[in-house]
Amino acid sequence: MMDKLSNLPSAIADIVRNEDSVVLGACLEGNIPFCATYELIRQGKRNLTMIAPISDASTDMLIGAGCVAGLTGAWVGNVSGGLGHNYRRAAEKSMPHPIRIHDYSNFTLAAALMAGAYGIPYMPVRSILGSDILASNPEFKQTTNPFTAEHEPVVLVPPLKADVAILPVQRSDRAGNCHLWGSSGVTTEAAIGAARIIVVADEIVEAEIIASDPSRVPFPGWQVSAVCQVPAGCHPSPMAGRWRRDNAFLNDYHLRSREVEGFQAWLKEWVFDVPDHAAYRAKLGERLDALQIKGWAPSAPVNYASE
Amino acid sequence: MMDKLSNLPSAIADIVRNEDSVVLGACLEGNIPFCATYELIRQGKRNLTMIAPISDASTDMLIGAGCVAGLTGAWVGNVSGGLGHNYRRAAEKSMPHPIRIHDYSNFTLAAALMAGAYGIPYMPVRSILGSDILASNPEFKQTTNPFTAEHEPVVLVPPLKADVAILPVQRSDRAGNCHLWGSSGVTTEAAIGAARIIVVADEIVEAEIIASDPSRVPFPGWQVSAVCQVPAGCHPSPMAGRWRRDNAFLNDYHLRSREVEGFQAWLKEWVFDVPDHAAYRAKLGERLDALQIKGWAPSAPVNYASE
Amino acid sequence: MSGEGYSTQELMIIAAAREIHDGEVVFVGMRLPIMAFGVARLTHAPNAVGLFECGLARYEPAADMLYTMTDPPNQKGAAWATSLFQVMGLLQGGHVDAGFIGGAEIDRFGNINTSYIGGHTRMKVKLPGSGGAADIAGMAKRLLVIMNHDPHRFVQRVSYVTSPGYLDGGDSRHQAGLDGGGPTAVITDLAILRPHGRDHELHLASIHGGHTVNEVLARTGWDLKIIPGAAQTPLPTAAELAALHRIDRDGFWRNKI
Amino acid sequence: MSGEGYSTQELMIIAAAREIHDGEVVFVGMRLPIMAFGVARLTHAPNAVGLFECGLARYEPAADMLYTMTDPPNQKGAAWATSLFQVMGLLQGGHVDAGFIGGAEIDRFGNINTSYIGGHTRMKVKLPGSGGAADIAGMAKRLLVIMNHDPHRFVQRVSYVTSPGYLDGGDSRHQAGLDGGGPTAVITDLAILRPHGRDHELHLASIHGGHTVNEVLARTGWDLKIIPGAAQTPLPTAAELAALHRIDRDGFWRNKI
Repeated sequence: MMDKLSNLPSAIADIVRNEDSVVLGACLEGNIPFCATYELIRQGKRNLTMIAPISDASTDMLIGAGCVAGLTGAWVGNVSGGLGHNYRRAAEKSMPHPIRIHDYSNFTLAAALMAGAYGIPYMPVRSILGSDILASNPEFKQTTNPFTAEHEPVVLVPPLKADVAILPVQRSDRAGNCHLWGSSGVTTEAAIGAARIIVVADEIVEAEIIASDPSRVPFPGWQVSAVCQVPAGCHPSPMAGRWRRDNAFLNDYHLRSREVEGFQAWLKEWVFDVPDHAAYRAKLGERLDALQIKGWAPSAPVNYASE
Repeated sequence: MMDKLSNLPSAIADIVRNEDSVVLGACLEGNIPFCATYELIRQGKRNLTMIAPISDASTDMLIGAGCVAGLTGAWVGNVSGGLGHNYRRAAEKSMPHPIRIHDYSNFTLAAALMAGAYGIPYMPVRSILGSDILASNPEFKQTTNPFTAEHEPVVLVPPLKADVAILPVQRSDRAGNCHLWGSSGVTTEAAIGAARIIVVADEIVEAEIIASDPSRVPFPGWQVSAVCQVPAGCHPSPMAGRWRRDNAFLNDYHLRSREVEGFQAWLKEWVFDVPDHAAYRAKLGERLDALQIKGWAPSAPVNYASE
Repeated sequence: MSGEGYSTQELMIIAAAREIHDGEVVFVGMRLPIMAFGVARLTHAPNAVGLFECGLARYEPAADMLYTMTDPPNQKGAAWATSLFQVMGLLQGGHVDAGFIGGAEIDRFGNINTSYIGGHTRMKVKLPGSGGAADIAGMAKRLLVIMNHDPHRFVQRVSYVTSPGYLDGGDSRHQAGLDGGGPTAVITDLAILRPHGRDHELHLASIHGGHTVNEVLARTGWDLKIIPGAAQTPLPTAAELAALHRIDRDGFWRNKI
Repeated sequence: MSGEGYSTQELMIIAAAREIHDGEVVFVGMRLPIMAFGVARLTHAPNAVGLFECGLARYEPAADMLYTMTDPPNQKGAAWATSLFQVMGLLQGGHVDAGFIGGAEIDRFGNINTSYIGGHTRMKVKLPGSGGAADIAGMAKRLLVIMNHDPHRFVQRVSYVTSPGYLDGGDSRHQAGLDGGGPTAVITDLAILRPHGRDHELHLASIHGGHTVNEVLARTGWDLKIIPGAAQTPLPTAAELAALHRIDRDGFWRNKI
């Protein structure tokens, strides 16, 4: 199998282009590759469209840093603090520049990604009937169910495919075959529909480990473009069995990003003055160590023997 | 949690009613609960509609035994032998009585079950465009994609929900929380959409075993009606990590079911003269022992610790 | 503190817990509802199931404090860890009895805005958006709302309907294609409101101890009517308080909304 | 045996293997195609991926003999074990390069019947049905067909199109909404047929050693035309035969179709 191991700066440089649509984290509040958020900012990527149901403060950071032209999502803010200050400034005052907002709910975004992944021409749903999401996002169409005699409104969700999906997993082999456990959000749909996938692995393991449990694989490894090993690449978001959430870090970001100046100072301290993720981890120091899960609560094994 | 442990004859008697639509096995050629096939025949269930993409000779047996009035599926035959003789007799000569055939392809059946499970009003697909399945099954509707300027035909698949899904798994707790590994076919969609679920577990385990790995759970345990422990309940079909396929058994069935008399003799030998599955296993004897997987190829463990 | 041995937050959580019936499947989300789920499980609803839109279902509440639904203690020992589509699909499939949401603005028909103050064409404040709230409001068989009773939040008509309540009242929710559902309780720091009458307008159903009808009316932005027989919200029982203290040992969630 | 050190079955498997290009994602199904996939992986296509509609993907072919795609050796060491919807969804999503199917009847435009001999309104024989064949024929970028060359199976027009080929020829497949795809090779025990010209009618492309054009024409139910330059099907190489013998040690699949 192809060796796709890369380092994160190279993978971001080679695989993410200005104007791309990018899924950066697909598990809602957890498994968000903040390491890639920081690297996109460092490399000065521009005019990205961020796709995510919820990616906590990551999206707010990218907006404030001027990387984002469009938002396709259900929620942008700071899960610890509530509102996203950079999101507000961009939406309300076009600071640092205007952004196009494509409103979705969580379920309709998942449905759109599913349609994109599996070539479904569009996905009929009912869950946002009556919502003004239908007014603010004209990409949805409303129709009636042709299978029912009674008038039954239906919303049609068009397919959505990202140019790049950057997806954290607990472990991957060098070819992009990986294991993800715990809740997976929209990971599978986002990956399969994406033109290019960057796997951000907390750990690189031998191919035999992944092959020992094919039911744990979240998406086809052969579709992966690059694999980057970044321990704690999700910090400050949590990862099942690996890292707890750094709530204080996100609260601090929330407070400091309230004003542009504070956000810029935060950005300098945690992104621009930190050359790479190893330096970021070193800067976190004992704080990161305290977030690392040291316990061991193993899954009961299953047998794949064939004779 | 509720204790739902039952024995198979009671569960079939209480939960499956004449006229019901039944998913009996959802993993195609594997994990088919033949133990339930035999029990449905013994109990003389009538006018069932069988739903399955492919359930190997199980469906053919039920048709020959006179249990089936309708077929909603993609393939009925004998995977080892090819044609299903009872299916042919029923379709071609209304023997033992006529059956209604609702033609699907594998993907459209999965799409229909997915729509049924998740309240999707209908599922647009493209995969059977041009096929006469659209002619022989008028339940599909053809339309055009309202999102494309060009004329783009789309097939709309209506939702499908079973009255009962009988689903084998490798292990379950007494409340219906279970683990399934290997390919899962349409198990999840069939289960979630079904009004009642019977889990046929190769092994009953402590709740802690299942809870140790929630990512291995194929469908919500709280939706399960009954759990039956039936070791080798899938015989002669295979089950990952547990049982190999008894190809000779299915070949023998194929040869003997060629004529009605031969089928009746087969049915007497393997169903009516065998009071229950324990007796069936005893009758198989060493043959079953030879099919049991004795090797151990464990999945690499994963960690769910939270601190 | 209300001076009665429990805080307002605690009363709200316990009132929310009482809205969960035994054996029900409930979208609990984060903050107060997850506490309410825990109290319900430990008291009158031992067979309730909690759902989380990230792709989790739980029988037992998580053993440790959660900041978010994806936190490791919520993953450990879950009843089901799967995708967002499957868990929210249960909702659209009619398998979910109730769901909790909060909001920045609510109106007399229980419509909720968490997207745009001022509406999307004349936005004054950009709020985070729906998340799963629109889906939960549309598809749960009952919607339970928890909000602080600020006058500028309880308005005649929300400027943007993120999460539909009864829309324009009457059968307008049904007309929009939403069969059933809609808010059945709005639990605030002052009172509980419930829809009443054919119009489904939110009425005052009970007042928490220490507050008055006039106070509630003054802090509601529409002409709030009172359900006949409205009384005081029943006090938390010792068992309910004990359950709550067992779940939120450090008081983290009881002290914020 | 053809008398050349290889059997007809072996030649068919090897000819099928040559239709798989390196790095491709291929629906291989059972019987001969799974052998072909194994030969391709071991010879010219080490990065091909095999898909199975039960919900499996594999890099390496299974280590032991398979009767069905769900057999334990196919599960062990798979690249992905998932649901039918996800694997067949890859197909509809445009992620699958080629797919193999067989059939009971095929016509000059490569349409295949595995459902009703005589058509569904005047059924003579009920065949098992589509399985995943209709989906594969509709959605794979290339369709590869393996069938025995019986005259009553190679017909002018199938009585029921389970799996669409080029339908009525010309642009009728495109008109039906199928962009691209369609059969590119029909591998029989006598020859290989391929579509040729704007009509996409199946033509004779190569003949297996030991057989004649007249024999092929006699066993084809339509007026089979010959592609200019049609020659003998290249003989299996020693490497191809060695790969095949490594995969099908017992000759189980080589001895049946």
